[in-house]
Amino acid sequence: MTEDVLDGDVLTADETALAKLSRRVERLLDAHDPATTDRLDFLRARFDAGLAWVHFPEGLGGRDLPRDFQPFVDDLLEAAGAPDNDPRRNGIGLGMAAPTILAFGTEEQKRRFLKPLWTGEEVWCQLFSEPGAGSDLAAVATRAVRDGDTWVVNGQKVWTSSAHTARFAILLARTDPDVPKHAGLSYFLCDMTDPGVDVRPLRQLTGEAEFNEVFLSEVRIPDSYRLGDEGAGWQVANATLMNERVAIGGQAAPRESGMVGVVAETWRNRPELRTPELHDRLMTLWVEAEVARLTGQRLSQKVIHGQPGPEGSAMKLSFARLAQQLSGLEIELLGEDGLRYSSWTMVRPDIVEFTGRDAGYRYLRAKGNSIEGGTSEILRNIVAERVLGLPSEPRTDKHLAWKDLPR
Amino acid sequence: MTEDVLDGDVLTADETALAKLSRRVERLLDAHDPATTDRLDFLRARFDAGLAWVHFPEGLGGRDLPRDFQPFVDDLLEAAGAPDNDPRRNGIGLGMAAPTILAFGTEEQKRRFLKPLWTGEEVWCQLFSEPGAGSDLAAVATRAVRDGDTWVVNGQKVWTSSAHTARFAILLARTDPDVPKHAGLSYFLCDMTDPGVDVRPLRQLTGEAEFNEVFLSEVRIPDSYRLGDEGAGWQVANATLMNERVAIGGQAAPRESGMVGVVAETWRNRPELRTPELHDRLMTLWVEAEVARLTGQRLSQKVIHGQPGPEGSAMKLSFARLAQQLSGLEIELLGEDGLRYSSWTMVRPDIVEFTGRDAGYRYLRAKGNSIEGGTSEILRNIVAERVLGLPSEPRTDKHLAWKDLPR
Amino acid sequence: MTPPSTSTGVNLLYSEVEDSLRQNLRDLLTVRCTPARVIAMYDGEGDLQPSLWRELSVDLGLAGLLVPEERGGAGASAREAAVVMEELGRFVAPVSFLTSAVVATTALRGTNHEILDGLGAGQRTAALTVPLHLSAFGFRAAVRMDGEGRLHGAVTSVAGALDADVLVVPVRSGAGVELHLVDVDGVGVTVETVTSLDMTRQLADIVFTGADSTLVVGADAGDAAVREALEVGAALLASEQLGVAQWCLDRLVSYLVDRKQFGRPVGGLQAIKHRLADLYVLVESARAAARYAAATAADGDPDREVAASLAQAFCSEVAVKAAEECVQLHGGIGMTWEYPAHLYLKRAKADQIAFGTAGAHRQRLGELVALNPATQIGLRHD
Amino acid sequence: MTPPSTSTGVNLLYSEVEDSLRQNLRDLLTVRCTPARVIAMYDGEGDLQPSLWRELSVDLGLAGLLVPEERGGAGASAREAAVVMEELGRFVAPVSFLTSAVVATTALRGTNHEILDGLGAGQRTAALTVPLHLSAFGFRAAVRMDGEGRLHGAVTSVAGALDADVLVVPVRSGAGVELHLVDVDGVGVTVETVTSLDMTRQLADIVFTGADSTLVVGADAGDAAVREALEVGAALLASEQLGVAQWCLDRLVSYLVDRKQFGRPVGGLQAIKHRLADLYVLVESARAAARYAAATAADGDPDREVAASLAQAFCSEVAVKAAEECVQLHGGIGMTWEYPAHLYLKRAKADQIAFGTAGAHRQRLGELVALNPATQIGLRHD
Repeated sequence: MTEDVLDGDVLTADETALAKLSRRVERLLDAHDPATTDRLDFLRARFDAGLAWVHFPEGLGGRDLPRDFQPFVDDLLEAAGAPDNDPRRNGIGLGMAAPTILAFGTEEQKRRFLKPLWTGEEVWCQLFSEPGAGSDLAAVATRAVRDGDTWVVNGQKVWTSSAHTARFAILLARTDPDVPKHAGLSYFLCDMTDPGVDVRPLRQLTGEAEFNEVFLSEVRIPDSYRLGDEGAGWQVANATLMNERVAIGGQAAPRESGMVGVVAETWRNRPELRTPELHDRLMTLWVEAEVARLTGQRLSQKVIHGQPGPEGSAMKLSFARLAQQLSGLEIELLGEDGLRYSSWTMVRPDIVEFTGRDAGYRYLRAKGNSIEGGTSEILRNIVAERVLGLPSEPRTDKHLAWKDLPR
Repeated sequence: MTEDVLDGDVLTADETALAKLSRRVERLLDAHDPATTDRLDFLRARFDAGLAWVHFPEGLGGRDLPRDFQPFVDDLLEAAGAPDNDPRRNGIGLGMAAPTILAFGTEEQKRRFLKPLWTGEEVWCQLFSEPGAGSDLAAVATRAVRDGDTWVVNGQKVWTSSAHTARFAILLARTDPDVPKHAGLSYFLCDMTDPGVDVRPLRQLTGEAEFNEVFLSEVRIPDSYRLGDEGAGWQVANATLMNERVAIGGQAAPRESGMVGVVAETWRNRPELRTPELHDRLMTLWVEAEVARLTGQRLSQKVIHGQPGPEGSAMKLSFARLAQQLSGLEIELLGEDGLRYSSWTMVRPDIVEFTGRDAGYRYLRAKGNSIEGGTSEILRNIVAERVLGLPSEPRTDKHLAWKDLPR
Repeated sequence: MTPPSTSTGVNLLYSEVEDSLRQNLRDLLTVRCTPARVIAMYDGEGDLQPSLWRELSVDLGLAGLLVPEERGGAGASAREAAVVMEELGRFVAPVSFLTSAVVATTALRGTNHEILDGLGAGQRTAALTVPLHLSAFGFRAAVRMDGEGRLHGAVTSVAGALDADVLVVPVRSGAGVELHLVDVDGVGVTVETVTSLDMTRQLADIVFTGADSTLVVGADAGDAAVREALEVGAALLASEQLGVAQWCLDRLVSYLVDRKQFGRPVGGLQAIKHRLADLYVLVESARAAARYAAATAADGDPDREVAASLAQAFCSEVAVKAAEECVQLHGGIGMTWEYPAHLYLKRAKADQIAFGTAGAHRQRLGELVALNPATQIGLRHD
Repeated sequence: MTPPSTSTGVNLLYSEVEDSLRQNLRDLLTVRCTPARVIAMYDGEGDLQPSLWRELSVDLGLAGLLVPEERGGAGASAREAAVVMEELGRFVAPVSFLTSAVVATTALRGTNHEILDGLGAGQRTAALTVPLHLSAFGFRAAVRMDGEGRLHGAVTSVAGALDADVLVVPVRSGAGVELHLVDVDGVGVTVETVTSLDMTRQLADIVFTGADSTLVVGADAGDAAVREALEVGAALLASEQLGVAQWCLDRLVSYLVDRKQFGRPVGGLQAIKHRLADLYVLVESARAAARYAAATAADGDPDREVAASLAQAFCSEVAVKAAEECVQLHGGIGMTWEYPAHLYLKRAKADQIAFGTAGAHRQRLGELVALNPATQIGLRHD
C-alpha cells in the first residue's frame, strides 16, 4: 500500500485521498457559499470541481476515485447546507444514461451531455421497450433509416417514465433489418423536443399514469448522436440494463429500509391486528428482507471498484419478490382497512415512491417490480446462463435476418 | 334409466345390479364356506364367479359392471370372513399389468395371466426404467432381437420393486434401433425365472433395498408373450403409466388418511411440542391435504366409468408435494426426536409403507414420491401439454433414428 | 342396500341443470358485462350495475334462486348459487347477487317474511349490514336500540349497501341479536361511499342516528341467522374465487400460446409451462373445495362448517395466486389500465379479506378438527 | 475522518488468508474425505473420523483456531472458523470441529484453564454436554451436584460426545450454572450411542450417576459462557449450511449440464434453469447472512445476537431446500445409497434442528427487533 504524509502523519492512500477530497470540498464551499449562491451555479461549480461523481474522470465531474468515496463528499456538502441535484427527478439519466455515455460516448458527447445531466438541467428518459418487444428487447421494430448525416426514426415505444419531463432520451432502434436481430440495432441519443416526438400518458393498474407511450414519426437524429458503433446497439443497451438492475436491487441501505420498514411500522403501531400466523409470516419476510439487504451490501462491496455484472440480476429478483410479498401481507394485516383505496383518479406523478400512498397502492405498484427493467423470468435466464453457465434455449431467431422472422 | 323388478319393487338399473351381485356373493359363500375352504381355492372360485374385479369382462374375473360396484362386493365378503388377495403384495400386477393386459392382450394372454395374477399366485414387476432412460423412458436401450418365434433380450433395468418376489414382469425393450426412438419399442411379458434374469438389490437413501436392479442376459421371450404390436411398445407403456399415476394419486380415502394423519396424530399426542408457527404450517398443509383428498374424490367420480386421463398426473403432483412437506414438518415438530433414526440396516422389505417406521424414514422415503412413476417435472409437462394444450418443447430426438441420437 | 355413490362420498360434479344455468348466464355476461364497462366503474362511470342486476335478477330470475318456492322463489340450493358465483367471478360482475340474493336472503330465509317476495322477484335488493371482512365465527353486532326503539351505531365497510334499498341490520339486545329491516333512504340513516380496492364490489360506511326499523328476526334467532348467512357467504365466495382463478388461467393460456418472444410462443417455454401446470392443479383443487362447500351447504351436511372454512382457507389464496400470475406472465400489458387483468387482481385481493382471511379460517379449522394451537406463546425455545 | 468502508458496513467478503485456508482444507478433504468413506459410517464402518480429525486438528492446526495465542492456539476469529465450517459442510466431514474447536472451546475460552492447551494442540477433544437441538435462548442445565460434589443427571442427544475424551458439563447450582470437566471414561459416566438421522454427526445419550468432575467456570459466569458458546455455534453452523447448499448447487449444475434427456442436456430446460437460478439466489443470500453472522461474532458486534438468529432462520432453510432440490433434480440416482446426495439431505435436515429451528430463531428475532407477537391467541377472528 502506498503511503503519504499529511500534517506530519503517515497516511494510507485512502486517507490521503479523503483528506484531499475534504480540502477540495472546503475550497468549493469557500468560493461558492451555499447560502448566497444560486442553486444551479453551485451545482455547476461542484461539477467543475470534480465533486459530482468522484468515480467519473477528471474534467467530467469526477476525480477517478473509487465509487465509495462519494458518500463522504455528499455528507460534507449536506452538512454545509449545499443543494443537491435532486437525483430522484432524473433517475434514468443518472443511473442509466450517464454510465452508458461514459462507457460508449465520444469525447464530444461526454462534454455535451454529462454536465447538464448531472445538474438536472436536462432530464433523460429511455426509449427501449415496444409493444412487440418486451422481454425480447432485441426484437425492437422502431426503424432508423440513414439520410446523409442524420437518421430518420419511426416507431412506437412504451413504458417510458419521465418522457413528459425529459429533454433527451436513450433510444434503441433498428438500423439494419437484413441481418439477425441482435446485429441490426443501433443506440441513439434522442432530443425529445423534436416535433416528431409525441408523448402520451399510459395509465396503469394503480390508476396513475406513471409511464408514457412515445410515438416517433419522422424524428431526425444527427449521426453525431449515435452512441457506439452502427449495429452495436444491443451491446450498448445491455450495459445500460446492467446498470439499471444494480440501481434497482443493489443499493446499500439501513435495516428496515423500503417495504419491510413500512410493514414493520404498521405491525408496531397496530397491536390489535396481530395474529400468531401473521407474526410468523412477517418475521419470515423480515428475515428475507434483511438477508437481501446484506446480500446487496456484499455485492456492492464486491463491485465497488468494478463494473456491475449479472449478479445484480439476482438482487433484483429478491427485491421484487419481497416487495410483492410484503405489500400483499400488509393488506391481510390491515384487514378491513386493506379493502380501501386512496383514490383512482388519473394523475401523472413526477416522482414514484414504491412505498408511498397507501397499502393498496403499494400492493398494486409492486406488481411492476418484477416486470420493469427486465422481468423476473428474463433475470432467471440471465442468472442461469451467465452466472451458472447452463445451456441457452434452442433458438431459431438468432441467425435469421430480422425481416424474415415469424411474428 | 331402465327399470327392473325384484321382489315386486320397481328398481333402478343400479339397484338391480347390486341385488344380483348380492345374490351371487351369497351363492359363492354357500358353495365355498370361508371357514372351511382353502384360501387359494376360495380366491379361484371368487375369480370364476366374476367377483374378483367386477369391471372386468365376464369370464375374466368380472361382470362388466362399473368399477364403483366393487367396494360393495368387497364389503360383503369381508363381513363373511372371506380371505382377500392381499393386494399390497402385488400392487404392480393389479394396478398396472392387469389393466394393460386387459386392454392390449390377446385372448390367450388374458386367459393365461389374469387369474393367477389376481389370486396372487403370480406376482408381477415392471421392467421399464434404465440408468440412461429415466424420465425419458422412450430412450430405453435394452435390446430385443428376434430369433424365429422368440426374442433374445439383453440390457439393464433399475428401480424394479418386487423383482425378487415376482414371477412375471412387464418389459419395455427396443426392437428396432433404425427408427425414431418412440417407434422402435415393443412391450413384452417376461418370465422372471428365465436363467438370464439376474436380480440384485438396489439400496436407497433410507438404508433399505426396496427396489432392484435387473440384469437381462440372453433372456429368451416367446413372441406369444409380446403385448401389442411390434413397435407399439410406447403406446402400451403409456397406458400402463396412466394407470400407475391414478393408482398413486387418485384413491378415495377418508379424511386424515396417509401422511397428514400421521402428523396430525403426533400433534395431538405431543402438546409440549406445539408452537404458533408450527400450528399454522400444520393447518396450511392440513387444508391442502384435505383439498387434495376431495380433488381425488372428484376425479374418481369423473372417471368412474371411463379411463384414467392426464388429470391423474395433477393428483400425483399434489400427493408427492404434500407427503414431502408434511414429513419435513414432522421432523421439525419432533425437534430432538427428529434427530434420531430407527435403523440404517440394509433390509429388503416385501411391502412398502410410505407412512411406516419413523419420522426420519417417512421424510427420506417421501423424496421418492416425486421421482417414481414419473417425476414431478415430467408430470408438469404432461399437464401443460395434454391438459392445457401448450406447445411442446422443440425437440431434435423425435425424427432421428434411435441409433443416430447423441448420447 | 348401499347406493354406489357412498363409496366416493358427496357428489362434487356439476349437474346438467347447473351446466345449462352457467351457459345462459355466460351468454348474457359476455355481451353485457364487457371489461371496458367494468373498468369504467373505477372512474365512477357506473351505469353498468343497475341495468345488469335487473337483467340477472328479473330476466334470469337469479335473485330468487335461494328464496323458498312458497315465497315465489326458485327454491334452488347452494349448488346452483355456487355456479352463478363462479360465472360472476369469471366476469368480475359488479352485481348484488352475493350480498342480496345469497347473504341477506339466507339471513331472512327462515322468517317467511314478505320481504322475501320482493327479494325473490328482484324488486327489492337487500344488504346484511356487517363489515365485509367479518367471518361467521367473528361476528358481533355493532348497532343498538334506544329506549324509543330507534337504531344507533356505525357499521363500516358494508358491501352491497350502495345498491340496496333495504338494510338487514343486526341489533344488539339484552337477550341476543335481533335482525331489523331499515329503509336505506329513511331518516337517521347515512350511507357514505368508500373508495374501495375492488370498485366492482364497492363498500359503504353506514351510520344510524335514530333510524326507524322493522323487527324481522327475534333475539332468540338473530345471531344464528347472521352466522349462517356469513357461513353460506364464505362457502359460496369460494366459487367466485374459483371463477376468478379460472378466468386468469384461461386467459393466460390463450395469451401465451399466441404471444411470441425469442422466436417462440412464450407458452411453449418450459418454465412458463410448469407454472401454468401448477396453476392448473391449484384451480382444479379449488374446484373440488368450492364444490364441497356448496354441496354440504346445500344439504345441511354436518361437515358444512369445516367445508366453508376449508374452501375459504384454500380458494382465497388460489384466486390471489392466479391473479398475480396473470399480471406477471402478461408482462407489461398486464399492468395497464386498459387490460382487464387488474380487475381480477383487485377482486381476488379483496375477496381474500372478505368473510375472514385464510389465516383466520385455518385457525378456525384447528378448533373444528381438534388440532389445537400451542397453549402458550414462546413455550418452546429450542 | 471516516474510512470508506463505513458506507457499506461490516466487511462481508473473504480475505486472502481465508481463501488460502479454504484451499488447503479442500485439498486435504478431497483426498481423505471421499463420499464412499463417509457413506460407510452409516453402516458403522467408522474408521474415518479419528484419523481425519487428527489430520485436521494437528496437521492443519484447526483445533486451536479459536484458542487464544497465550494458550498456544492460533488466536484466530470466527471469520476463519466460518470458512472451515463451509468446507466441512461441503464434504459433510464427520469431524469434531464444531463441537470441540468451536462450541466447547468458546465455552471455556474465558477461563484460561490448561485444558485449552490440549484442545488447541488437538491432543484433547471436548464436547459441551447439551442436547444438539438446544438454542442459546432456550438453554437450561439438566445436571445437578449431590452433597458430595458428584454429578447426577441425564443429557440426551449430545453431539460430539462419541469423539470426545472430556465433557464440558453445565451443572445447576443454587447460584446459577457452573461448568465442570468430566472424563468420558470416568466412573459414573455412561455414554450410549444413538442411531442418528445424520450419522456424520452422531449423537449420544449421556447419564451421570455420581461422576467426579473439575469445576472450571463458576456459577457467576457459567450460564453466559454456555449461551455464548451456543450462539457462536448457531452463527457458525450457518456457514456449514452454506457449504452444504453450495455443494448441492455445484453438483446439480455439473450433473445437469452432462445429463441428456429428450436429446438435450437437462440443465438446458428452462424450468430446470429457473429453479437453479432461484437456488443460486438463495445460496448467495445465505453467504451474506453467514458472513455477517461470522463477522459480527468475530468483532463482538452488538448486533451479533440478531446476526446469529438471522443466519439460522435463513441458512438452515436454504440448506434443506438445496439438498431437497439436489435429490429431486438428480432423479432416481439421487435416491440411491451409493450417490452422496443423501448425505447432504440428512446433514441439512439435522442442521435445521440443531441450535434451534428456523421458527424458534424467527420468534427470537421478533423479540430482539421489537416486532412482538400477538398478545393473545385467537384475538382476531375476522
